[in-house]
Formats: sequence, C-alpha cells, structure tokens
Amino acid sequence: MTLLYTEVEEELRAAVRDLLTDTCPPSAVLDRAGSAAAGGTPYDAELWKALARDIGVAGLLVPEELGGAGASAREAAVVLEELGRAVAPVPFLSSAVLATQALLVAGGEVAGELLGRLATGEATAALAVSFAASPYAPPAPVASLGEDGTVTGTVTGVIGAEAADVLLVPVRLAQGVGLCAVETSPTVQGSAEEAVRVTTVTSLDLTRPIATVEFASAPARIVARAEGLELPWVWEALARGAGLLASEQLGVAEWCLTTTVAYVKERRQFARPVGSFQAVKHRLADLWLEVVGARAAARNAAALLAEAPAAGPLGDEAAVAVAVAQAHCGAVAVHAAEECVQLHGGIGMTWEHPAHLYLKRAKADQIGLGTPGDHRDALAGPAGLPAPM
Amino acid sequence: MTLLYTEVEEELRAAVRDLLTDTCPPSAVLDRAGSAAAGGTPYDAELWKALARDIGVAGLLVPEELGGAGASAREAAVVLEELGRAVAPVPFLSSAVLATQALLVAGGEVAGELLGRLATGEATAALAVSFAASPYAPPAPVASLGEDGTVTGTVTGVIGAEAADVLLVPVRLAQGVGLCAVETSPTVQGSAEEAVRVTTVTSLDLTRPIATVEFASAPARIVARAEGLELPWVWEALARGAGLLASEQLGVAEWCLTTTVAYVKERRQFARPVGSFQAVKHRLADLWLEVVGARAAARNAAALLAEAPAAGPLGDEAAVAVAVAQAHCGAVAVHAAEECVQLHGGIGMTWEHPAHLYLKRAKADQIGLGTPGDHRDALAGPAGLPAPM
Amino acid sequence: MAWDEASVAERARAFLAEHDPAAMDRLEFLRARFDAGLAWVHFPEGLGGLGASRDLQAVVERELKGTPDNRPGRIGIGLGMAAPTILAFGTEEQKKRFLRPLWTGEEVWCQLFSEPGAGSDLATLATRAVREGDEWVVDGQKVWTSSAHTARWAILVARTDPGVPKHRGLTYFVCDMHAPGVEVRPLRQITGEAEFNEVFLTGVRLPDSLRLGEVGDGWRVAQTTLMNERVAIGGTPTRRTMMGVVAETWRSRPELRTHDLHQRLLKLWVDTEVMRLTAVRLREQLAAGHPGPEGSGMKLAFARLHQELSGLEVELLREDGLAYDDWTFRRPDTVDFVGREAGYRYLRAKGNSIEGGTSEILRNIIAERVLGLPAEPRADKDVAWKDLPR
Amino acid sequence: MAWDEASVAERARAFLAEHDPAAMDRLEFLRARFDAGLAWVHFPEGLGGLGASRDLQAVVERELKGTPDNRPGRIGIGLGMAAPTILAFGTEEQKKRFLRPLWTGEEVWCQLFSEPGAGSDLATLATRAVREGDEWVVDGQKVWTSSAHTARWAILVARTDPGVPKHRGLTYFVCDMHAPGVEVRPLRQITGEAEFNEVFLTGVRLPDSLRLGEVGDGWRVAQTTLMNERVAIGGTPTRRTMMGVVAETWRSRPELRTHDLHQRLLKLWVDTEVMRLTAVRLREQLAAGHPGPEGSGMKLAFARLHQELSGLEVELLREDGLAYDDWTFRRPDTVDFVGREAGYRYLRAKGNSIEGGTSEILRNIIAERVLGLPAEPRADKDVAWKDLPR
Repeated sequence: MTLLYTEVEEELRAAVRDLLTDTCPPSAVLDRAGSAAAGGTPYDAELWKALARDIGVAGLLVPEELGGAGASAREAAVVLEELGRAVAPVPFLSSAVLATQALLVAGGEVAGELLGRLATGEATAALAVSFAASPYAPPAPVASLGEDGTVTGTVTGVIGAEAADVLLVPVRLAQGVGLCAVETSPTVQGSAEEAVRVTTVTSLDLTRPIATVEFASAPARIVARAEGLELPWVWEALARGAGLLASEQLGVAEWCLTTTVAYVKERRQFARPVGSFQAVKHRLADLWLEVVGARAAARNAAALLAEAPAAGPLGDEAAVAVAVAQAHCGAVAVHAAEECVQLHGGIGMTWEHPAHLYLKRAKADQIGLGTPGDHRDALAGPAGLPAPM
Repeated sequence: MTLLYTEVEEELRAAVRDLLTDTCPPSAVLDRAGSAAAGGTPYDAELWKALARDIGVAGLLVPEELGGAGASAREAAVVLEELGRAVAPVPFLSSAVLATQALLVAGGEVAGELLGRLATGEATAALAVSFAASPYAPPAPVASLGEDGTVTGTVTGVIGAEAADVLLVPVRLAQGVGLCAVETSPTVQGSAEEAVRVTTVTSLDLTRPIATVEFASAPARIVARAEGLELPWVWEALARGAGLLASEQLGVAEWCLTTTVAYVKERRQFARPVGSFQAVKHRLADLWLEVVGARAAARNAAALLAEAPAAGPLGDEAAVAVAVAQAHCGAVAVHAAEECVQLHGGIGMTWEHPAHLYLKRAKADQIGLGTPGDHRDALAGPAGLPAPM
Repeated sequence: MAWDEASVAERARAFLAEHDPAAMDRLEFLRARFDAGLAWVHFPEGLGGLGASRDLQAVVERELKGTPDNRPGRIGIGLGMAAPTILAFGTEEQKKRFLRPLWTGEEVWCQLFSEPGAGSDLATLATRAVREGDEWVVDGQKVWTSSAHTARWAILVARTDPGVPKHRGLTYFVCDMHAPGVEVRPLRQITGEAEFNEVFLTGVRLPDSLRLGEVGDGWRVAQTTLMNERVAIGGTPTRRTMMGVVAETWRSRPELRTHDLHQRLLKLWVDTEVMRLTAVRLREQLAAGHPGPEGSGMKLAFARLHQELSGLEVELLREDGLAYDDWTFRRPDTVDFVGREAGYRYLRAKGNSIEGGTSEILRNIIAERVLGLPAEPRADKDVAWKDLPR
Repeated sequence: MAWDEASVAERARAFLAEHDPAAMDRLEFLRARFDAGLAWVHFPEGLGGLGASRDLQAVVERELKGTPDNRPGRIGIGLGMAAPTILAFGTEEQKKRFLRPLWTGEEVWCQLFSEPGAGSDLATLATRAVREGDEWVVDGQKVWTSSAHTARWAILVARTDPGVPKHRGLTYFVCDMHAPGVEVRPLRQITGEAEFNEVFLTGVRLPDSLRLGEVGDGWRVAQTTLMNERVAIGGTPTRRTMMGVVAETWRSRPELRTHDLHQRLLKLWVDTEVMRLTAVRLREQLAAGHPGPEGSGMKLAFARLHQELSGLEVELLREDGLAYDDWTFRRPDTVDFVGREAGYRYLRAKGNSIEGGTSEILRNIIAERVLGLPAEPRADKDVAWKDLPR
C-alpha cells in the first residue's frame, strides 16, 4: 500500500485533466451555473459522455467480468480530485461511486446487469437517498414496494437524479427492506402520467444541486432484499462514498489554494504584491499544511478502500481511514474556499469570479455523507476516547 | 449600572498599583517564586499586611457595621485586576473574596465576629475547598464534625491555606452539613500534636500554590448549618469568586499583552522591529480585541455581583454574567500568556523572564472555580440552547 | 440659544401643531420639518438643524413619532456619508443646494470611491479628472456602488495630479449621476443579487462648482466620509441578530443537535455576548466623552461572528442547508445581513470582512493606531503615483 | 564495489565473528565497528562508512542488534549536526581527527550558533573572531547550547568581517570547549530544568586548523548544519506520543470527561492521525527519491499539536493539573517532550514552536520556498553588518 500516486493513476489524472481543461474551464462552469440558477440543466451531458465513455471513468469501480475497468477506489479518487478541482457538473460521484457501490455490495443478477450498463456509460444511475445522510445513521426507507411491484414514495435531497436513467431506491417491503431499481426513461419523466418525477431544488451548490424524487407506482425491479430495517447496501455505499468524497474535497481545496496563491502574487496594494504581506503569507502557509494533510488523509482512505472487499463490510482500519479523511478534508475544503473568497477581496464576492462555485461546493460537501462532526464522533470508539457518561 | 470605572475605583486602583510597583516588581515575584519552588513561603506577608491594613483591601466586601469598607464586588474586581497584573503572591482572592463571601452568605454571630477580624487585617482566612471545584458541582464535604466538636478530614487543592489564621471547612454533621471555622494558630500548626496540618503541594502556579489541609480532631466552631447535602455558602462563594476571578484574569492578560507589545517594538530581527511584521501585528490586534472583550465581560460580572444581595442567592442575570466572564476571560488569559511566551522567543522560555509566572497563573486560573467549558455548559439553559438529547 | 431637552421638545410640538402630517403631502411635511431645524438638530440652523447637541435628536424623534419619515434605509449613504462631508467641506451654496433634498430623500446619493484596482489601497485609485476651463472631465471605473441606479448625485474621489505621491493628487467631487457619460451596470454577487453596481465614467463633465474641498485635498475630505462609513457598518443595531436567528433554528430543530455543534454554538453565544458588552461599554465611553479605541475592533468581531454563526447554521440544517432560497438576479433597495434564509446569510456574511475596510486592514489599524506597533516599510509614500509599480 | 543488502549483512556478520562484544571493552568494540565501516555506511570508507546507500544502515543495525551502541541520545548534536557538516566541509585531517571519537561517543559535541541578540535572524550574530597569525581570538556570548557542560568540542559560527553584509562576514569553526576563556552557565527554563546553557567566550584562542570551510563562507556551512537540525527536530519518532499520553489520561479518568474536552480531543486525535499520515507519505516520497516540501510543515504541526494536547491534558486533570512534579533546578542529559507529568509537558511544549526555527520562521519558509510568495521588503541584505540598525 502506498500513499503516493502510481504511474497509472497519474496517467488517468492527466487524461481527465486534459479533457476538463479543454471542455470545462471555470468560465464554462460559471455559465452553466448561471443557467442552472435560472432553472436550466445542472449537468453537462456532453462532458459526462466524454468522461464516462471515452476515458471510461463510469466503469472504474465495475469489475472487468461485468464490463468495467476493474480499477479501485484509488483511481476513482484521482478522478474525484480532478472533478473537484474543476467543480465539474457531472454525475460521477452519484452514479459511478454511490450507485455503483450500492450495486456492488448488493450483488446478484439485476445488479450485474445494471453495472454492465453503467460501466459502458450507456446508462447513468443515482442512489435515491439524501446526500445529507450520514453513513452512521443511514435513513430508513421512505418509499415502499407495492404488491403490484411498483414503488411509491418521495425521496428528498438526492444528487444526480436529473441525469439518471436508473434510480436505486431503498424501499420497505411487506417483510424487511429492499433496494429497487426504477428506470426513468425520458418518456415517463415529465409526462402527464408520470411515474417518476424529478424536481430540482434551488440549491446552495449550483454545480451539483439536490432534487426531490417522487415515485408514483413506478415499475421497479428488486435488486436486493434484507430482513429487519438495516440497509447494508446503503451503509456501505455511503461509507465508501464518504471516503472518496474526501478526494473531491482535496481537489476543491487545492484549486482554492493554488488560485489564491496565484492571485496574491499578482494583486498589488500599497505598491507591493498582496502576497508579500506576512499575515497573508502565514495564513496561506497554514492552509497549505492543511491541504498537505488532506492529501495524505484522502490517499489513505482511497488506498484502504481499494484493499477492502468490494462486496463485504468495511474493516475497522478502512472505516477509521474514511472517518479521518472526512473529518479533516470536509473542514479543509470549506476553510480553503473561505480564504479564497476573503483573499480575493471584493472580486471574490462577485458572481463572475468562480470562487463562489467552490465555496458552495465545499459547504455542500461538508454536509454531504456526514458532517466532520459526525465522522469525528464515529472515531471515539476506534480511538479509544469514549464520550462523557 | 456602568461598565466603566468610577473615580473611586480608579483611586483604589492607583493606590494598589503604586504599592505593587514599589514593593512587588516582577523581579521580587520571581525571587519569591524561586524560593517557593525550593520549598519557601509562597506568600508575601509584608505586602499582604500593607494591602490588607494600610490600603484596607481585606475588608472591601465586609459591611461597614462589621468593621469593613462596605464596598462592593466592583472595587474587589479592580484590586484583582491589579493583583493579576502583578501576579502578586498575596491571599486576597482566598481570604478577602472566597472566605469572606462564604461568611457573608452564611451570616450569623460567628461569621460576624470572623468578618470583623478579616476586615481589619488582623486575621486572614481560607475556604478549605479545592480551588478546582466548579460552582456548578461544588464538592460534598470531605471532613466531618465529631461529637466532641472537633473536625477531622483531609481537603486537597486549597489556596491561601498557608497564610490563613482561620480555615472555613465544609463538614458533614450527624444530620445535614455545616460550615466550620478552625483556628490555625502557629503553635498548633506544625507541632507534634498537630490538629491542623497545611502541606504546600508542588504547584504549577508558583505564585499561588495549592495545599493539602489535614484536620485531626481540630477544635472548631460551627458557622452555619443546613439540611441535606447542599452547601449554599460554598456555592455562592465559588460563583461570586468565579465572577471576580475574571478580573484577575483580565489583569494577567493585560500584563501579557502590554509586555509583549513593548517587547516587539524594541526587539529587532532582520533589521526591523519584530512588531513591524504583519503576522505579529495581526495576532496582537486579535489578542487586543479579546482583552477588550475580557474587560467588558469582567466589568459586567463585577457590576452585577455588586448589585446582587450579599447574602442571598445570585439572580439569573448575575449568574449569566459570571459564566460569560469566566468562559471568556479564562481562555483569554491563557491565550495572552501563551502568545507572550511565544512572541518573546527564547527569552520567554527562560526562568529569569517573568512571563512564565503569568503563564502558570493563567493556566491554574483556567482550572480554578470552573473551567471555561463548565461555564459555557452552564449557559446552555439561560441562553436557550439546550444540549442534544 | 442653548438648546435643552425641554426647548427642543417644545419646538417639535410647536412644529407639529402647525404642520399636520395627515393633512399635508409627505414631501412637504419633510421639507417643512427640515426648514424647522428638526431634521438633524446638531446641524447648523438653516441647514435642517438647530446647532444643538446630537443627543437631542432622540427628543425630536420621540415627539414626531408616527409622522412620515425619510426612509433612512434607502438613503443611508446620503445621510451617513455625503451629508457629514458636505457639511464639513462644502461651500455655503453647496450646503444649501444639496442638504435639504438629501435629507428629505428627494435625491438619493451614492459613493464613487472604490475601483477594481484600488480596494484596501484606496489612495492608489486611477480615475482621472482633468480640468478644462471651468469644468472637470472625468474618466475611470468605479465599483461597489450601492444605489447607483437610483442616485441623483454621487460623492466621487478622482486623481487630479498623477505627478505627486498618491495621497496628495486626489480631489473630491460631487458627481452628477444624470450627466452624459455615466453608465451604471449592476454587479451580481455570490448571493445571486446585485446590491452594488459598477459605474463607468467616460468623459463626464462636471462644473468646478461641484468640487468639494480644495484641489489635491481629496484624501483628507474622503477620510471624513470613510470614518462615518466604518461607524455605520460596525455599529448599526439590527432588530434580529445573527445569534438570535441561529438560536431560533437550534430551538426549533432538536433532532439536528449534536455535541459538536452544541459546543461550538455555546462558544459563539459567549462571543456574541462579549461583543455586546464591549459595544455597551464603548457607548458608555462615548457618552462620557472618552471615545475609546474599541470601535475599530467591533467591525472585526462582528464579521467573524456573522461568518461563523451563519456557517454553523448551514451545517446544522443538513439537508435544508443544501437548499437555497432564490438565485434570481435582483437589485434590492436595502440589505439585511440576517434576512432571507440560512444559505443567503452564509454567503452574504462573507462580505462583512471585506466591505467598508477588510478585516486585514482593520487589524493593521488596531496594531498601528491602538497598540502603536511600527508600520511596515512603505515604498509608496513618497513616490509619484504615476511611478508606482503596478 | 556496489554494496547491497546481502553484502552489507555479510560484512556485519563477518565483523561480529571477529569481534565478540561480550569479550571486548565497549569502547574498543565501537572503535572497531567504526573502523570496519559499519558506523554509518553512507560515509566514505575510512571514515566509519562504506560509501554505501544510507538505507543499508538498517541492515547493519539489524545484524548488530543487541551489541553496545554509542548512546545516540547523548551525542545527538555530534551525530546529527556536527558530523554531516565536518564530512561536507572538513579537511581530510579534520575528518580523521573528529569523526571517530564523535561517533563512538568519546567526545561529545555542542553547537554555538544562537545568541541573545540573534535568534530567528541568526545571520546577524555578533560573536567576533579576529585573526592573529595562525590563531583566531573569539569573543562573544552564545545561548541555547545543550550539552555545553559535557562537550569536548563545539561547532561555532562567528563574525570575521563586520564590514560586509551580514551573511557574508561569517566563518565556521570547531571550538575547543576546554580552551581558556570558555565559560558555561546553565540556563534555567520555565520547566525548572536547565537543558541548555549560556556560553561566554572571552579571548578564546582557536588555531586556524579548527576553521571549517573558507573564511567568510560560514553562512553556507551553517546551512548544512541547520538543515540537519530541522530534520532532526521535526522527524524524530518517539516511542510515546503526546496523543498517546493524553489518551491514557482520558481513559483512566472517566470522571473528568466533559463534552467540551471530548470534542476538542477528537479533533486533536484526527489532527494527530493526519500528521502521522503526512509523515508516512513524506517518507514514501523520500524513499522514492522525490523529497517533497512537506517536511517544512511537519515541525509546525508537531509544535501545535504538542501545545494543544498538553494544554488540554492539564485542563482535563483539574486539581491534579494544578500540581507540578518537580521544580528542582537540574541539568538533564536528554529531553523527552512527553516525559514526566502533565504540567512539565505543557510547559516544555511551549518551546517546540521556538527551538530549531520558530513557527513564524517556518511559515515564512513555507510561504516563500514552497508557495513561491514574494519575500518582504528587506533592508538588511546589502548593508554592512556594522551599519545595520540595532
């Protein structure tokens, strides 16, 4: 196990970064965010197609025998770093990480077939669970599967639903719980007799909004079922997703640090570069140290997730690595974005500068898949630091 | 009510400061601390006599009809600011605040007689309760009153006991609890048949060490008694003491800030005053703002304690003021002392510079009479911010 | 005469007896109130005041309670910044011309100081004013101008001599916002709104009679304006406080509470209370005639608290914190830092440490003016503005 | 020959076969080990090494495990700072003379760099060395010198030319601590102990043969020493960690736990783990031949964590935190930051952000060398040392 990047990972990063540099510069993201704010489509379908199919990021976590790349969390983490650095409006985290992880853990025939479609980029999926759900308290299903095999219920706070062809929704069964797959073909979505309705919520994060998903007797296939009320696929997907989200947060923080450093080198006040003022230098040095730590923590989480069995529960070591990475990176991304706005001065407060996109993403990511406080609390046991009685 | 200093208060401050400047410069405190560290007497008896009798600080809180000055917590707070600024090794907080407050709350004949002796400076008292006790969880009595009217038991963590002629000790009674007064005449203390033994503990705070007090069938008078296990006199003394301790912490913080500002103006590195470096300037500006807040909070606590009835329980407003003052000032004093050491560089780490006396006092005061965390927790109710369920 | 509470109250009552607001046009009432010296009693007679103590204004407000007001939120820049500057530096003609419609709200004012290249270092501003006979021709770009689109007049600082050090080559003007060459564009902020504007000045011709103060004395004149701005930003009491808003959320959503958030919230509650007490003490010092230096720190503390509290609230709200109320590109007349929803408060609070003096500049001011720490080596004090490195 | 793991292990085993530590004097064994090139394998042959890769030292340590060692804790300055500098800049005679007894521990070394007036700004140091024939006469005062009272030799930087800018007028010497005029006084710290000394140099005469490097080249030579110092301070793995110590206290005293402390402790646990992972990643980069800039930050993080954790422990302990273990004025041979009791740890940790480069200087280094931010305006670079403002 290494915390460094392998050559293969660096090649993957270069491919993703080249594509993003060409097709997803900050100005393009800003334009899309502006139109998303006015009710337009949040995701960049062209970019996603290029990423998913041409570079093949959609199938990174899918085993080769199911048509995927058979890569690991390490490679997915590198992709997330680059997507974070670009605040790219693509459903990678929602489809290729969260939904894919849920299917991998669920296993079985339906999951296999779906994973095959996801791997090729032919279809995109979303896990119909709130992005604000914490892996330590995954929500009970709010939808239910009727006797006629259709799903009914409303799930809020879902990311990537607008771009999804398949929604994976936890459901109550007559006995126990299950995970269902609901197809959202364009003819059904938005039609008069809509069985699945996806409504984008006006969101803090303009580049990855949340949506409300309403199922009204939507035809569904059962992917997996379990006794009781626990949803193992959801827990595992959220925990693994949280571990990988740390790499996205690292990418966000890195962009903010790099952009700020470049700005204060150029920006002059009092006939000196702002970056020559010691208070600014010290704050950026401290921030750099936080980002360096974020890289180590995110890499560690990715490396241990890569070693964890794809289907089984996470071991203690990997669970600790996830919690540490999230507790640290979640806060670092917000801090980096806040310093980015502040040290850009007035320009950082303007819509036309992309800093706010990173601030909004960082703040949403801080809530997503467990807050830093949730992840710290989860460490009390493994660290042997019990709470007060 | 005002948060400013009145003219009378400023005159009192000037008298105390003049005396301290003349007789208690940092070098003298350092010398005494050095000898205290080697087992010598921690308190400066001469200085205390001058303060207590000549300036009359011992009787500030004692009503005129009992021979005191009939002043209020406001004046005591001003004295504590100056004593904190000088880390003066005198038993003002232990005798003229904590013990005096316990007697004032207890009331009655014995208390009146004792207060009269304290007010003139003829006698000095100490409250035999750990300085680490929090007013929100005052300790149950660890000593007991025997049928023969003598007290037996061991109390740890007591401040000012070495200088005390009278120890006020909470005791278990056959029924209920009480507050006893035990005289510690020099002939008894340290003698072979010792009934009261005061042992100074090697302490972090060299200028106000803690002591262990052992009572072995020590003759005692009952000052007050109560049903149950609650000790109202102790609670009230600790709460009022905590409110006034904030002013001592303000004094400590002020000395640290002032001394550091003066040092960085003089000290040159890289051919510039260290205080011209922006990172240093910004840290000191932030610290200054904390100290300004500490003054407002400490004054507010003193003003509301001055308006509270001497004997009865504190009202909600005063209790909140005490908790706010402690929560803020306890942390500010430590922060100021830590910055003082750091910004003095190597010299701040040497025994010969007085900074460490303030660091040790500030750290001990952070623990004394409730930690900042205790005081914050106590605010959850009044602030309407209930804890998680 | 020396005014006191009784005589001011008497005058206000007399004014009311003669001017029934129910029977008058709103504007006529306000003009009459101005002419009666009851606009701002500490201004001189004839300029809306009585030459009385500033404290006595409260007496007027009490007596005239319920009568039409001049909607001070809408004309804050005129009242808070332009008026004191005009009073201090204007000619008699200027005072007569501008103060009455300013106070009645007939004429809205805005401020043309900041530029894209001159933020904290305002004195380096590049907008040029060149004299041509009795006129000045102004060219440049200003930014962060609130009310520019509704304003009749602006206070403007422009460079009239690039050949001297930056602080010395500036001149202060009143700018006619209806003059040809003035173009106002809304500046959208990260909240989605445009509270502010960019103002492009292209060959704008201003008569010399609109100059305020001497040629080259613009920096000194601007100091009066800025001192009033900082007081206004740091000290405005709002009905709702950020702590109050967040505490309401905390109380109403018990299921969202965690120990992490609780401990942080208690700390911020204490900090808020300490800031409140500091402000109380500061006002007492002012009232006692001993203004303390604490004012410089209030805006700093205020910005930090707003930012930390609003950030905590978004985190506390979890899924609701992922939502935003409205991204519509609007131009609001006024701003309420604690208004709207949590996401807006969070984003808007980011500006609190930038607008009206960044927190970095405020720390410099405290360090140098309050603590007396030495200034940093300065390369720009004695160099002609045109020769400064850019 | 190119050494590899097998051949080094073979050589160590051959050495052990010929030198039975049980049958030999300890010192003789160490000298023989040095002569066999097994002291530090990356040093050249004849100087205690084999000219092998530094990694292979671990092979030697493994093979010689359990044999007498040179008590590295006692001679850390010699091993960590003097030796690399002598190797890089010493003459052949100097290397031959000094390295063997340095490594065996026969001769203890100390460092005479810091002065009361030259802390962070070391290059401004004032200790003078004046040439008299083949000798140098040294006068000045040094401070923060550990082991000065047990040292045979010191590495010394002194000013040999006050007429040139401060970095250029320095020369590096080996100082004979037994020479007349060397006076060592213990320097008591806030912990009560004296880990360090003040060293007064009065007319100390050093032969020119003790000069290390060229005259005037002392700053460059000292950089080699200091680089090694910072690595040593930031990177030393200790058996017990501060987090481990505080966690033990937390576990053993359940009655002292509060939510305030718990939340702070969990945060520091995460920070500690992040620092550990950063260090792991740094070592991987070094091993891969790509030393990253992360090293500069490790000491910074280490100091902060030590200070916050030890401060929290004292607070947690309440009444026990009011006590201190021992104020006796002692001169300990070695220092253990996490040794003794909570109060000592708290006070000693304050030094972690000062000794071996203050945290302020480290932040400057990160900002300038890692982030490439511009240096501050410097007034002292090109001015003769004697003309600097004092």
